[in-house]
Amino acid sequence: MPERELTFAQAVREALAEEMRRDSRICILGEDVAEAGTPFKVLSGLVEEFGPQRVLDTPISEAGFTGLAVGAAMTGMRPIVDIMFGDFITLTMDQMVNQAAKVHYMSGGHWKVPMVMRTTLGATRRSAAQHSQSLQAWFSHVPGLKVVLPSTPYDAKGLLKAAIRDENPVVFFEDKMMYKLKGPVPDEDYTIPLGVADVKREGDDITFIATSSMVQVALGAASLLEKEGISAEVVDPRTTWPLDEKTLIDSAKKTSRVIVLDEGYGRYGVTAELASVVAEGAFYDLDSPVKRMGAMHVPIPFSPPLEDATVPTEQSVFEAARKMCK
Amino acid sequence: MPERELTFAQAVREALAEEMRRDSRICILGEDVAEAGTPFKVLSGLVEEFGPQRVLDTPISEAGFTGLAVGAAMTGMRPIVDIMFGDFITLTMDQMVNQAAKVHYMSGGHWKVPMVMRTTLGATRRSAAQHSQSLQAWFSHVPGLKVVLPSTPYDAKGLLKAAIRDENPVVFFEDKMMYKLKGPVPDEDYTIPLGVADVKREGDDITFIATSSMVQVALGAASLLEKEGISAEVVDPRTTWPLDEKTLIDSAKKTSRVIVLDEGYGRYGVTAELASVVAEGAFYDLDSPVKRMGAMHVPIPFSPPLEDATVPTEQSVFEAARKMCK
Amino acid sequence: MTTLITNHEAGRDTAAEKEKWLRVYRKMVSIRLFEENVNELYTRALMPGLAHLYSGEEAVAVGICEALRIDDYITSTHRGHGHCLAKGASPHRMFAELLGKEAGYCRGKGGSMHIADPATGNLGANAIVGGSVGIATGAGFSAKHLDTDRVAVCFFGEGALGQGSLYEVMNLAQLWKLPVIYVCENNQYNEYTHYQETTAGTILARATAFGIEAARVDGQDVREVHEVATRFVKRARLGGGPAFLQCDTYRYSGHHVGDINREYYRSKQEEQLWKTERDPIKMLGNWLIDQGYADARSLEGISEEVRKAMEAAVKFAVEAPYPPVEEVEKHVYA
Amino acid sequence: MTTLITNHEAGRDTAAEKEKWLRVYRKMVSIRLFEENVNELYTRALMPGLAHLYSGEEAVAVGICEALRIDDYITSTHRGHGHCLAKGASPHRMFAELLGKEAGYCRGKGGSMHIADPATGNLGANAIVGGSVGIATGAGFSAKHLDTDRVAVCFFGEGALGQGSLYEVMNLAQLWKLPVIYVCENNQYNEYTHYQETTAGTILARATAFGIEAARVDGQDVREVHEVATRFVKRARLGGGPAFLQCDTYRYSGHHVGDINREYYRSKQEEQLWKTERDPIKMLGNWLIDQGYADARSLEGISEEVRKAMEAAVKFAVEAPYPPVEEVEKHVYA
Ligand SMILES: Cc1ncc(C[n+]2csc(CCOP(=O)(O)OP(=O)(O)O)c2C)c(N)n1
Ligand SMILES: Cc1ncc(C[n+]2csc(CCOP(=O)(O)OP(=O)(O)O)c2C)c(N)n1
Ligand SMILES: [Mg+2]
Ligand SMILES: [Mg+2]
Repeated sequence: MPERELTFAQAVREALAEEMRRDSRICILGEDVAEAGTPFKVLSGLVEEFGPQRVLDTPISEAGFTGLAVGAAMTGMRPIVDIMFGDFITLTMDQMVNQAAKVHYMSGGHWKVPMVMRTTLGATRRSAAQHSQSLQAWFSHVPGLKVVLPSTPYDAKGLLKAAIRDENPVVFFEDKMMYKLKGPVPDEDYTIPLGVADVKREGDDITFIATSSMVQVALGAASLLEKEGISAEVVDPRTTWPLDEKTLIDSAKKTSRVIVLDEGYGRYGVTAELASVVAEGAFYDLDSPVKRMGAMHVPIPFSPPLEDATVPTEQSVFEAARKMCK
Repeated sequence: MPERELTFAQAVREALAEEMRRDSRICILGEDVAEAGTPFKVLSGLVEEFGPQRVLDTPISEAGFTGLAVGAAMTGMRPIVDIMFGDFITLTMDQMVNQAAKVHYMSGGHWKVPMVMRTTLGATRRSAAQHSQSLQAWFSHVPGLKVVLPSTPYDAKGLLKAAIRDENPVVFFEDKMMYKLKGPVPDEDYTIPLGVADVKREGDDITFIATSSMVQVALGAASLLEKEGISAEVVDPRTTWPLDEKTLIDSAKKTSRVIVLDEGYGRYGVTAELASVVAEGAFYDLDSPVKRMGAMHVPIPFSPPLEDATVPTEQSVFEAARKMCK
Repeated sequence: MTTLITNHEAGRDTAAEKEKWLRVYRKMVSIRLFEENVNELYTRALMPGLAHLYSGEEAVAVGICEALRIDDYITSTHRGHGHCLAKGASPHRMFAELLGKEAGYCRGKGGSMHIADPATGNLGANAIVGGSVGIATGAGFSAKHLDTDRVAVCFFGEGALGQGSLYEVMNLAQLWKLPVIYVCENNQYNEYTHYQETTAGTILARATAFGIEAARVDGQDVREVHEVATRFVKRARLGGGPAFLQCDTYRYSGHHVGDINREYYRSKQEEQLWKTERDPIKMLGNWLIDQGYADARSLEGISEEVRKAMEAAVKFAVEAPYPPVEEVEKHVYA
Repeated sequence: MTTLITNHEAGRDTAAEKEKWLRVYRKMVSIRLFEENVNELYTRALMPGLAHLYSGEEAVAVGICEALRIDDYITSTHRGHGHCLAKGASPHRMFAELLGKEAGYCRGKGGSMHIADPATGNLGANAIVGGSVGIATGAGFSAKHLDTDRVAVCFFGEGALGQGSLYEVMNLAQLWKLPVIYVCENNQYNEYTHYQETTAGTILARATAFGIEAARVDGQDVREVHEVATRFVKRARLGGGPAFLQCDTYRYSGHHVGDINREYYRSKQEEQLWKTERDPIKMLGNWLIDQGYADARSLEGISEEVRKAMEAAVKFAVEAPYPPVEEVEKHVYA
């Protein structure tokens, strides 16, 4: 039997549906999540199966319903909040960072906040500066939160299930451009533990450490490099926290050259952390400085030729890698 | 004549008063900024001089008055907002990041947002997890914002004046524990350009790159090292953005050993960026991996012995440096 | 003495009145035809991304902006074309912006959701729901502190009633008596959800709770919108403080140009009813004819002129060049 | 038929009534004396950091918590000792928390502003003004969805009216008919600023705007607070939805223990007036005496007992050990 393929969006939906069947305490809160199934149609069909008591359309109150979810999680529910665009997490920072992330610690371990925030990242949809950001670095900075960045349909399903079963607040970033990406996804129940990196492609000459959308870009660049006789390894941390430092460092030691890729801004961003971890951990094995690639340091512009210049592409990664391997 | 000394708080106040005398468009907005002069008394006397039309007590509406300041800045005022504790910037992220930081770019350069947000950072005041954070990494991550981290009364005055005169939104973080620190501050008008690091102490064996509160800690550690015959250089970037990469890298090349210090969390934080910049820029000159020191990755606990363990101290930095120089 | 108006004076008033409402009519038609062209550009795959059409809501933007001076401020929303045009923006530069061209209002960097224009006091459309309530309030703050007697109008959809910052700034505006008019365009839907599912209590009470003067008008009747707006603007200009205006209206199209199948959240009948019974352009047109200010032909003439102007504007925009790629790093900092 | 109460029944009611109000009295005294000890600990430099005293506001916490079951939820504020005690917390573990000791409610990790106690439904004090409005509303959400008939009470100062998230969650609570009681403790000041300088309109209208049932009571009169709270709690428990209760009250001390010189923001006379004329403990004491439920001596006896209990609790806390330093990395993740 050929492997079953699902899109990334379908994989997310299947994870949600399976978990909601398993555990009646799980509910979904967000704007237009019910009949509309979100603007990306990721949740289509869920309200029909689980009813409007478990898939709740909210007012446009990101702070309010995120805060509500924190309290609901503390008192026996397992809420999942849907923040339509990752750009809107700005409105939820207090509830996520000052409340959700700290409740367990501040209460001396007495209260827990088992909730998931699902949101999006990624540019090149011609959506301009307020609908194109990849702000995962902020949450990754905060003790008490876990941050997941799936890069394939398979990972999306397994990681989302793990996130839902986790006893902590977990933020799950989905790349909008990946929703239609297809890949094999087993029918059965499986989880992928948070904090375990995945080597998406083995190679010897250079390591790409890439997150989310950039994993596909790195894989594309690796194919281009192969034609030039350069063997690239692609490592996907899958979660920025907990971070599987060892797998990253081991790969760096093996290839001795590293490019770190994340679609967020590099400055004070995800690539800064990953590069630091590698530069420290593989210090004596690196042939050249770790290179960081991410969004250009500008608010994402609307104009297509400008926007396209802001994000690393297969071609630009390929060229950077080739130069490094010379 | 002996040099005049002011406390850090006095230096901030003097900068504000001088600028407000110079430019009537400057006003201060915040909670208890007028008669109370803030809980830290940093603004004492300003409402008496400039009146309640320019020093405005606000409701406890951080998002609201920050947003108001963005609009005021666009239309001819030069507002300064006071966010009492840096922990409360969570509430202002949308206005600062989706609005203030992007208005100039999104409007194709037509509108400007010349505003300053003054806020605080730092732990060890027994204020627990929601009043002790150092969240400068978040704003440093965002194109369109500038971020200032003064470490001495002298710098505080000169940098604050530069921030106020800047045409962009600038966030100015003041270490609460430093308000009473004294140092020489000239009577006259001077500014310190944003983006120029300062070598606070010269040395040959190791470089401390330290921000804000950690500059004083680094200087203390340097004194301890001196007694052991180790000569430490202390470099203060003064602004995390713009970042004076060259001065940092030059020092690293000179000493070949670097410890980066910032009171925020290291993970995906300021030290990650600074360490990456140095590891890349001084790659061929470093003797050992760049070491990062910052707040322990925990919500800041209340209990004194626990809280004291969360922040780098002169002693812990001294020991780390000594080990590195062996 | 009010009855002793000479014929001469009455004649002058009538002429001014006629001119004014014909101008208003033309503006509403401009918005409608602008939006038709936007949809066309989308359908022909000439426009990058999406856009949120204002068709059906024209009376709100025009009725209010007609009560403003050019140096008064507005802030707008993701559904902002109508506000921009009503405040005086040029369709040429707007279309250019929608296509990401250098000749656009934001040099192509903003797109449909971020059109801004200092020349007409337009502080910018905003893609964050409720994102500009602070900005508008700040513009009112400046007007008061710089003593310019300007007024700021904050347009937002009823969906923005869900954003807490609206209440924060209304409180500030009322405490400080800022010249800000909060205009709630209640087009019944937050995206794909009816506002009654998201809005407890009443809309007006959300403002009166802060002591803010508030009124509710038929947002399809431009003369009613304009009358109340004029009163509120005058009051604000004289230092009377903020006001809140609820305009009940309807968007004819989808939430955005790609929202084609809408029957799961609203019926075709409902849409049809608004279009046939409550169309703001038809309503004003009928009144103009009743008053003897126009006839069907002269109104058709206006539409024809506007249509041509829009075609020219579209042509300009389609042919205009993109900004050079180096532009991408410009304007991050001032 | 209401007049036909037998002596026996009346006697029983009276006994229960007497017991209840004496318990209430004791609780209020406990809070007062707890706070006196906190101030003492601060003055003697035994307490790390600061604390915000509740003295003067006792009738609010006690009047409301007396209307709750132990498994009902509360969320509290930076001025939270009164709420915790009223909900049933032990002074021993509270003092221990205030001193950062391992025996404290949060193992010393929370301190004064973060006391939380699952055993009494206390979801935690909160040092972010308005920070717990979402949490309380979420607890109401759980109660409804898990069908537990619990009620959640959200305590906050009138300063939290400045936080937009309050309006966001009140809207949610009303839309979804959640069993949440929003209790606004209007002690007149946001730190050092009188609330009238920060609060436009009226407080009650901020809730009624959302269709939420609201009432204003004398927050110094524990019986009045309790009566309305009982009604609201019962209604919420039966599915009637949220309610809002404004309690006018006063804090006797500074904003925090270090706020000694207060005359720049409020007069000594004002403070004195509240203390002599409107003290909630005196008011209830007088009523108890009037009813014949107590006399001056028996009330003094209660105070004496409480005083001793508090001394023992302080002693326990002072002698208790700090958590081991390894604790610092525990409980970041569950
Ligand atoms: C803070 C925020 N949340 C969600 C969105 C996504 N979104 C865009 S428009 C919209 C609905 C807005 O409804 P309304 O305010 O009534 O305006 P309308 O579209 O009806 O004109 C939503 C939810 C957003 N842009 N910003
Ligand atoms: C979001 C936020 N802003 C500011 C503060 C600082 N702060 C602590 S208490 C307080 C005043 C609170 O007043 P109120 O809500 O009336 O409570 P009260 O102290 O009077 O009990 C302020 C401004 C804070 N803790 N959180
Ligand atoms: Mg709407
Ligand atoms: Mg108060």
